[in-house]
Amino acid sequence: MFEYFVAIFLVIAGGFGLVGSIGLIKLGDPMSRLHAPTKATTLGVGGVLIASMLHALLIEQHFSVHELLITLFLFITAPVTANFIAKAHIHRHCDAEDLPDPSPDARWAGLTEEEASVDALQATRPSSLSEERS
Amino acid sequence: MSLILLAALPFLGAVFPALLIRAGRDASAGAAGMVTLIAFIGLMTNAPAVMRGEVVQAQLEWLPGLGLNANFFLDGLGLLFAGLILGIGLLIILYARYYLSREDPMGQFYCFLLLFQGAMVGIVLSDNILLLLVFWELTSLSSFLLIGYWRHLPEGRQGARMALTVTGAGGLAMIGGMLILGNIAGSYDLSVILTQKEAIQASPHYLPALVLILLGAFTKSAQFPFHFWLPHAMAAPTPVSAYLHSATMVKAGLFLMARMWPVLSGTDAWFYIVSTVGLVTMVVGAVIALFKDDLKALLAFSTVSHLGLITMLLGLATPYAAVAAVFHIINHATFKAALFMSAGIIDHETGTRDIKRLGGLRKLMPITFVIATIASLSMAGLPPLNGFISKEMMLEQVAHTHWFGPGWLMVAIAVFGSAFSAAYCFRYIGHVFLGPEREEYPSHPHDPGPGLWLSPAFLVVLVILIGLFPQTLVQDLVKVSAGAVTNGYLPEGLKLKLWHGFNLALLMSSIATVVGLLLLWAYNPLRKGWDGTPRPEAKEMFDQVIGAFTALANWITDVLHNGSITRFAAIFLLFTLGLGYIAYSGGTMAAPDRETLTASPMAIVGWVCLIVSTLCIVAFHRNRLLALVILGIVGLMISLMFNYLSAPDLALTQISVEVVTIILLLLALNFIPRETPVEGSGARQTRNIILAVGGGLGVAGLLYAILIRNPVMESISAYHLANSKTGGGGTNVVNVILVDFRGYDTFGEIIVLGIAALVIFAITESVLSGPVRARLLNRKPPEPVAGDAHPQMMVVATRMMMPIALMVATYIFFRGHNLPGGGFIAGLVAAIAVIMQYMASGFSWAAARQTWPYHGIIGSGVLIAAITGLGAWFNDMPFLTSAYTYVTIPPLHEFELATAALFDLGVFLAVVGAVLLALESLARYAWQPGMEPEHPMDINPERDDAPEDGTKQEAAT
Amino acid sequence: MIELELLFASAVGVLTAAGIYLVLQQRTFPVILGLSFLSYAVNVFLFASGRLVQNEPPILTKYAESYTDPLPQALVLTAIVISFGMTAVVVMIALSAWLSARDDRVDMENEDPPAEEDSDAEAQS
Amino acid sequence: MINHWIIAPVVLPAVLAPLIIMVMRFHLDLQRIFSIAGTVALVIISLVLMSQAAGGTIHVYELGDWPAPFGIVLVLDRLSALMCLLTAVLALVVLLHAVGSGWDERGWHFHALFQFQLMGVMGAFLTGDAFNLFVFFEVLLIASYGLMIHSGGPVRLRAGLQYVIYNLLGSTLFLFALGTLYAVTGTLNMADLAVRVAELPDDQSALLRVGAVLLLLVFCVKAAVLPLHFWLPSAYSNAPAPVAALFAIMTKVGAYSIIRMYTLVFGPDLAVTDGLIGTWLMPAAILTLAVGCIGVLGSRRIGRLAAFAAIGSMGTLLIAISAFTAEAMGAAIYYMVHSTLAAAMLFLVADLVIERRGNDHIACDFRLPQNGLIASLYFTAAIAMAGMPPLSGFLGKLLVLDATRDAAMWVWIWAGILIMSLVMIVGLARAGSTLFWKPFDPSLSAPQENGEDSAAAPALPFVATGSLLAGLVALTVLAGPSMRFADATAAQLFDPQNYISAVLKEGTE
Amino acid sequence: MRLLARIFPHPYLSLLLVLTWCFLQNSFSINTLVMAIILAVIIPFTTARYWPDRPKLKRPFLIAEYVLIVIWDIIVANVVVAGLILFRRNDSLSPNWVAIPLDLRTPEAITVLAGTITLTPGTVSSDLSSGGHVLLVHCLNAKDTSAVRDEIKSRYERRLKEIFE
Amino acid sequence: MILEYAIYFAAFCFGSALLMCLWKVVSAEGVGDRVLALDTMVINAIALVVLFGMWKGTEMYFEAAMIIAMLGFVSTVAYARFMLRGNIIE
Ligand code: NA
Ligand code: NA
Repeated sequence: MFEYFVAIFLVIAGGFGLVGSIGLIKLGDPMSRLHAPTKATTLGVGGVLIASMLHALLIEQHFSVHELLITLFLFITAPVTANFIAKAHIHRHCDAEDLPDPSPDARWAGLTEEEASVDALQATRPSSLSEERS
Repeated sequence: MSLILLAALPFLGAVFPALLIRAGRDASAGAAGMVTLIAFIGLMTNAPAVMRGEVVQAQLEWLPGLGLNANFFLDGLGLLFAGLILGIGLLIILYARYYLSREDPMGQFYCFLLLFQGAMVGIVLSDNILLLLVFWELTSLSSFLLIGYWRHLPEGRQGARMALTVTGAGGLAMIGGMLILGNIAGSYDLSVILTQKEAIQASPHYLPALVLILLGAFTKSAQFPFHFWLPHAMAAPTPVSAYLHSATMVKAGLFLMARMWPVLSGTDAWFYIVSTVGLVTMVVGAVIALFKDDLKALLAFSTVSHLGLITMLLGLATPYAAVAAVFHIINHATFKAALFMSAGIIDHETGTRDIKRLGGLRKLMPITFVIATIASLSMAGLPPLNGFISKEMMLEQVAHTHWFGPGWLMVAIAVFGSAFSAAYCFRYIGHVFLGPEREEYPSHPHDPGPGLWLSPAFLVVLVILIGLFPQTLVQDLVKVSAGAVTNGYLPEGLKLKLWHGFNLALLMSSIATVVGLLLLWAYNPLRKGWDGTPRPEAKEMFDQVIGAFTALANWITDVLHNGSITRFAAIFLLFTLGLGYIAYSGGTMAAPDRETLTASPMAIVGWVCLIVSTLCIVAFHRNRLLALVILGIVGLMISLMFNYLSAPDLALTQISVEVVTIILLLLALNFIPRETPVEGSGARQTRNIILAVGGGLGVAGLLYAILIRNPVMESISAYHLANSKTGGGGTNVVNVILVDFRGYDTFGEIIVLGIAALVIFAITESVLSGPVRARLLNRKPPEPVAGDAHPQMMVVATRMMMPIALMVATYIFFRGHNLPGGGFIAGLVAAIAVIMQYMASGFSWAAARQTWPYHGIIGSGVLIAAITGLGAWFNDMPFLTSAYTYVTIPPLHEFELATAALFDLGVFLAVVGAVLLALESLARYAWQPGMEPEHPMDINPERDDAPEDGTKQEAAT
Repeated sequence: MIELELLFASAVGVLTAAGIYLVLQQRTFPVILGLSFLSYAVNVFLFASGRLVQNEPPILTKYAESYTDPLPQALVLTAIVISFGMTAVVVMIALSAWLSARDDRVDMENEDPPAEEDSDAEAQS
Repeated sequence: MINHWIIAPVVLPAVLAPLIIMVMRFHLDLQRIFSIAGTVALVIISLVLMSQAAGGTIHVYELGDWPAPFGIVLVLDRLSALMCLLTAVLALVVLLHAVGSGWDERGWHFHALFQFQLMGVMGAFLTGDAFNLFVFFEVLLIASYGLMIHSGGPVRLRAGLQYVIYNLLGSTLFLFALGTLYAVTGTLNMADLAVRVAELPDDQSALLRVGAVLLLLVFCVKAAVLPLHFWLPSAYSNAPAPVAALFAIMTKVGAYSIIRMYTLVFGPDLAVTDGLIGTWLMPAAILTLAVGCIGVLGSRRIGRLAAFAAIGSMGTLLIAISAFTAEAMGAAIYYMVHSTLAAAMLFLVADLVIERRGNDHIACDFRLPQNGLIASLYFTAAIAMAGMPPLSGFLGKLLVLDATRDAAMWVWIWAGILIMSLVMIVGLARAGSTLFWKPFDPSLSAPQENGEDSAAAPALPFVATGSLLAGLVALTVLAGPSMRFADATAAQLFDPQNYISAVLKEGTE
Repeated sequence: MRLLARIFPHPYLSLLLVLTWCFLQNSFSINTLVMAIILAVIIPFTTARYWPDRPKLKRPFLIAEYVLIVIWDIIVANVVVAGLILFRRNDSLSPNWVAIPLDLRTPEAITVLAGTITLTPGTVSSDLSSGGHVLLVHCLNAKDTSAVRDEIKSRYERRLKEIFE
Repeated sequence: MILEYAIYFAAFCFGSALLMCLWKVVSAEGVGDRVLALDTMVINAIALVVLFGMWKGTEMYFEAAMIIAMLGFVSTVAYARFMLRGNIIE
């Protein structure tokens, strides 16, 4: 009985993991592909970890919580990773024109001066940015 | 005086002239003279015994294992030569004092001269052929220094090198010969070898030994075709020429032949080789000498000729010839040294040695004229001078010798040579002293002071006296020396005498003299013919040969060591593969006996990932960033593989190391080109692929062969498994091996890490203290740089992740002894936690908040490990002996305390320090002005917006 | 069914081959990649000298009947650490050489160039 | 009471170096004092070890109190004691030169790296464990990387990179070899390896043979045996001179390892590896000699000349080793000591020349200050290196020739040694006469050769070179006793049972 | 109080670390707790310099509600996005950028918002404007960008604003 | 029994996912996509390690999954930072 319970989680997890990677292959543009791994991260691995905890608790009869740590790590780090990859994509492939208007601010932070200069000529730059340009 | 002291005296004495030169030239020369005189007297104290036919001996153990001992003996031959060396040496020292100029470093000269003298004395006194070889080579070396004494003369440098090359080569050949001889005889002691004639001559190695030894003798004694070095050695100061190239060194070859005569002579090989070489040398030397305009060159070739004569006599191998040879050695030494000295006087006083610019000196330099004339006439073989007697004996012997071809052939050649010999002697007198006085000489010729002429005059007196009273003066000496050569066999009723009656020899001698006069009479036409005849110029040939060899050596060296490390590596690989294959194919293997595992689909997926990503890197490696990205996959797969195959510790280590390595590589990639250019020929590519495939197959094959067989013997690790818990106090056997069973390896390993960090730091300092610094400061990024250096999300995430990561590192550290983990992995995780902070807020910002110096962290890590290890000494246990105990402090449960944990702490610190120091170095390369952000993140609306109230101030750093 | 041993050995072979191929390239970067591959290969090789064993990690427990050979694992750990240190050093030397010499080829031109004048030629003049 | 002296040569520098890093890294004078003091202590320790080993007893130190073959042991026998002493003495001399010439202040961490280098070398000589030998090889190598590129510069860095790359390949091969040997025998302890190798069934020799050969190749890289010597000329000639002089011992580490492993474990009588080792090592050694000597003749730079001379001397040494007889091994040990001192001396003299001329081209047109003194030192070093009398090189060469008279290839050996001696003599004489025999030119040289400027120049480098010369003279004069020790050492090596019993405590059970 | 602030520069972090240690040990004992507390003091103390400002949680208890909402949204979004990936042609998707003007000012709060957006499939926080007042979000399939913006602002930002500011 | 099949199924899914990511690594255009693929591979690998532990009924391999989760993040950030800024720890 408990086995079924665990198995369900495993099947769901496997499914979402697989879908994530299918998305990686199938989706057409790089920014869209970036959405795919989030599934593997959240429900995919999350499902496996829950299954593992339940497996320990229900079948091996001992309390196991350290799986939560992996979830914690992934939940903290995955958005950062995605953010960086997105920034890299913007840096390599996008100009200010491709992106929505960042007003009230002058530009999107990740753009280089040249990329941003299209619509930010008159805008004053925040002081914190002036240093790293030198 | 003991022979050992006698042999050592010149060497010990060589120090004095060099030291005393500050006290003046006289003191220096005096010291050299005193040393020589003492040695001479010491020699003479042994003379009576030798003249009685005894052999004086002295032994000193040196290298008995080899059979090389400082054994000396003095017999007649040794006495004769040692007397010549020391006696003439004394005269030369006197002569040189007045010959050398004020600019010449005289202390050095006498020092070298005494070294040479010692070497020569050593040769003639040695009772051990290895010892003889030592002295033999020493004469080559010291003569190298003496010939090159006038360093400003390129001729001197070249002559010295040529002499060293030729005699050195001969000497090395002789080493071979002597070793063979010693091995045949079973001893390197001459006194033993000299009794082994039959054994030696019966040995199949006799001929090679003979040839090699003769090579040594011939080169030293300037025998054809090795004669060419001697004239070039004349670049030396005249005292050197007089000493080395008339009286002593060139006689060393003769001495050696005489010394080995009892065992080596008596065979056809000896006869034909030695006598032929001697005869040819005699003739060739005489002919060339006639046409030389340089006085010293003339004398040099005359020396060659006379050495040939003596060699020929030794080659004839009869007792009578031996006597003639010994006698001529004495005579040649007297007249030739006198002639060299007189040539030196002429050079010294007239400023030239060129015969063409001389002539008519008879009246200007009467003393010199007398000396030179008497010596020349003796050399020409005219009575009543000593040269006449020995030359008669030579001709007498030749007349009774059957050589190649018709019986008269040798006689004819000998007469031919003697005629030329007479001719150049007459030319020396005629063209230098006789004839009309010249209007101008390079300087004003006059007789020198007695300091210069006393020595040759003394020799000339000897020339006359020996000629007149040979029996009284030298007969005993000649007998005892010749007896030593022939092992006691002397011609019956031997008497040295001036007048032999009218015989064939006298006739030949007369013919030679007359022809000699005729040759001089017809000198000008002859000279024209000679100058018109093309001849091989030995010096040029030698230069060409040496030049060719040097060029060849250059070429070989350059071609082999062309600086191409890729080629060196390819050779390394090829050689390894080849030898590995040879080793493998020469052995046998049992049938596979291990039950193999089945690869699960999971393993196959891993395998595919590993192989594909590896191949991708090979294919895409020119895009360097891409290669690094894919390298991450390889590392990940290997880590998974370790996990899959029961090695959790390795999995953890692999993944941590992988991350740090990639970070290092990325940091470095920032400075170098992002692409690898396409270059290299197709052949090169093919070579690389072949080697790669070969290496891959080799390793795969070897590993597969291992994996499908069980170990032949039980591994020592059974002990580790059994004792890990009880002896080491831990259940993670890998960790217990690392910190306990093989803690010493780990100790070395953390030191490697520490050194790596030090090296990285030191090299960074070196580079930054050079011109590179300015370039780095003005460096422009190769690609456009995105904004937002320190993104907010990353900074905030790190604020959580870094403490957690340090927590995890602590956890990994403490569990290591019992479960997968340990100091190394913990160190890496901790370092990565700090790297996370660097990546978030930048190195400068983060490092400004870092208080512990990395050097100190590394140092303390190593020290903690070392001190933990040393702690065992206080228990009287060996280094790194561990201890552990279980402690209970209420209300806590029992926990373990182990020195292994302390050791692991050292590992931890060393790892953290090393990684961070390396990163710091890279960060210093990247540092540019203005790269010190004030804030941890670039964008922070809370900070930058106008504050709504005063509380939201960022805490000061 | 495929033998795990065969898979394993072939993977090590491929790692070695890739390492050799890259080491023989002419720029420092691929050479360093190649050295990394060689150290992967040799570490895995050394690890396998204790033979392949599944799910018997050398952690002593009450339940396990047998363990894999722990010694090669310890050796590999040492080797990994050492090769990490070596990699760090070689990277820094390569980088410093590039910064100093502006040349990232591993091959050097002949360091011993022919002299203009030979000593003997000089002597003859 | 445990004999802790054996671990002292490793622990002393291992503690001193971190102290230098932590406490003295900004105080060069302190570093110098402690580094020299530490090295003097190392000499003393080595002398103690020598006295302990001289009697023929083999001392074993069980690290961590674990019995062999399960833990790591250090083993002190005559050979290891001798090598330690040689290292310590050489190190002291080199250190004096480095301090006197100011090389140590031209970059960071010279003294710390130097001490670590010593630790690595000493550890390699003392260990009785094959894998630990690898670890200490790495210690000494990584320290040598740092020393080699000490003070930087484009050419030196690139040469250093080559040196590192080549040696990393060597280290990789070392692990392959150890993996193979462990896979077959299941042990790492050298004595235990010897026992197990001897017991190995004949029909399972292939893998062991591969392991044995791979291991030999590793040592051949270190010992600069042709064709694995290519790393050496560039590395040695571009290293700072004191470092190059210290590296004279590094090639000997390779030679030592060959001697150790291939007398103890894969001895000449072992059936499994029969015909595998000496058969190709001997011709390779002869070729090494040839390439070294030809390189001396073919070099246009002093540094390279010295490097090739070092290769040549390794050739001679390896000829003696490859004969694998006790007699030849005695000669090899004597020659090894000689060639270490001689090669170091040549490098130090080369440094004296380069320091005064600013470049290392042999053909150069002006006189050096202190020409006479340096010239004498050069010619002395050359005599030693070329194996001319009266110095120990000649004796060593005679010993090698004499000991190889029964070898199968004796004609080749003798011809090689003798002919190549000539080539080296010509090369060294040529270089020396070109370097030092210059026209008198008052503007470029002081009239008194050894006059004022010798007092002004730092004396320590001359002391260093002079000490090496003194060592060579001592080795010559005391050839008899030295050779008795060398023969005793060789005898000990060719009777490995004592070693095995001592390590595995067979006698006590 | 100041002393307490120095010992616990980030009390919530310390709490998190205690939990982390207990999770890591995967078992509970008095030893674990003691060790956890020791480390939870030491580690934040040594790393405090890297987290100079100290955000205050105004209403920490609201975190629970927020977490539950997010988890629910993640599950729903996962299903939705899985549908998009599996059953929709690429060209029928309308990926779009959305600029979300922020009311939040605390970096920690903005980061949590951005993280939430990324964790719920279908949206990825991609960049911040140069002054930190606008968040750039990429949507996998958003015909109506303003709807997305409004939902994010109302569903997540409002709650975070309550928690943090 | 059912549990084992579930594990197999999940492993199959994540294994296939791994291979798909690998395919992306081989075939992608630029570096960015490949970094994404690598990051996804790391996630899948974590799941596989946990599944492996469940399959073998041991917690011995758990830390590997945890460390991979923690460190995979660092390397992905490093790659991305390199693409953005060149210098990853400026
Ligand atoms: Na212990
Ligand atoms: Na050497």
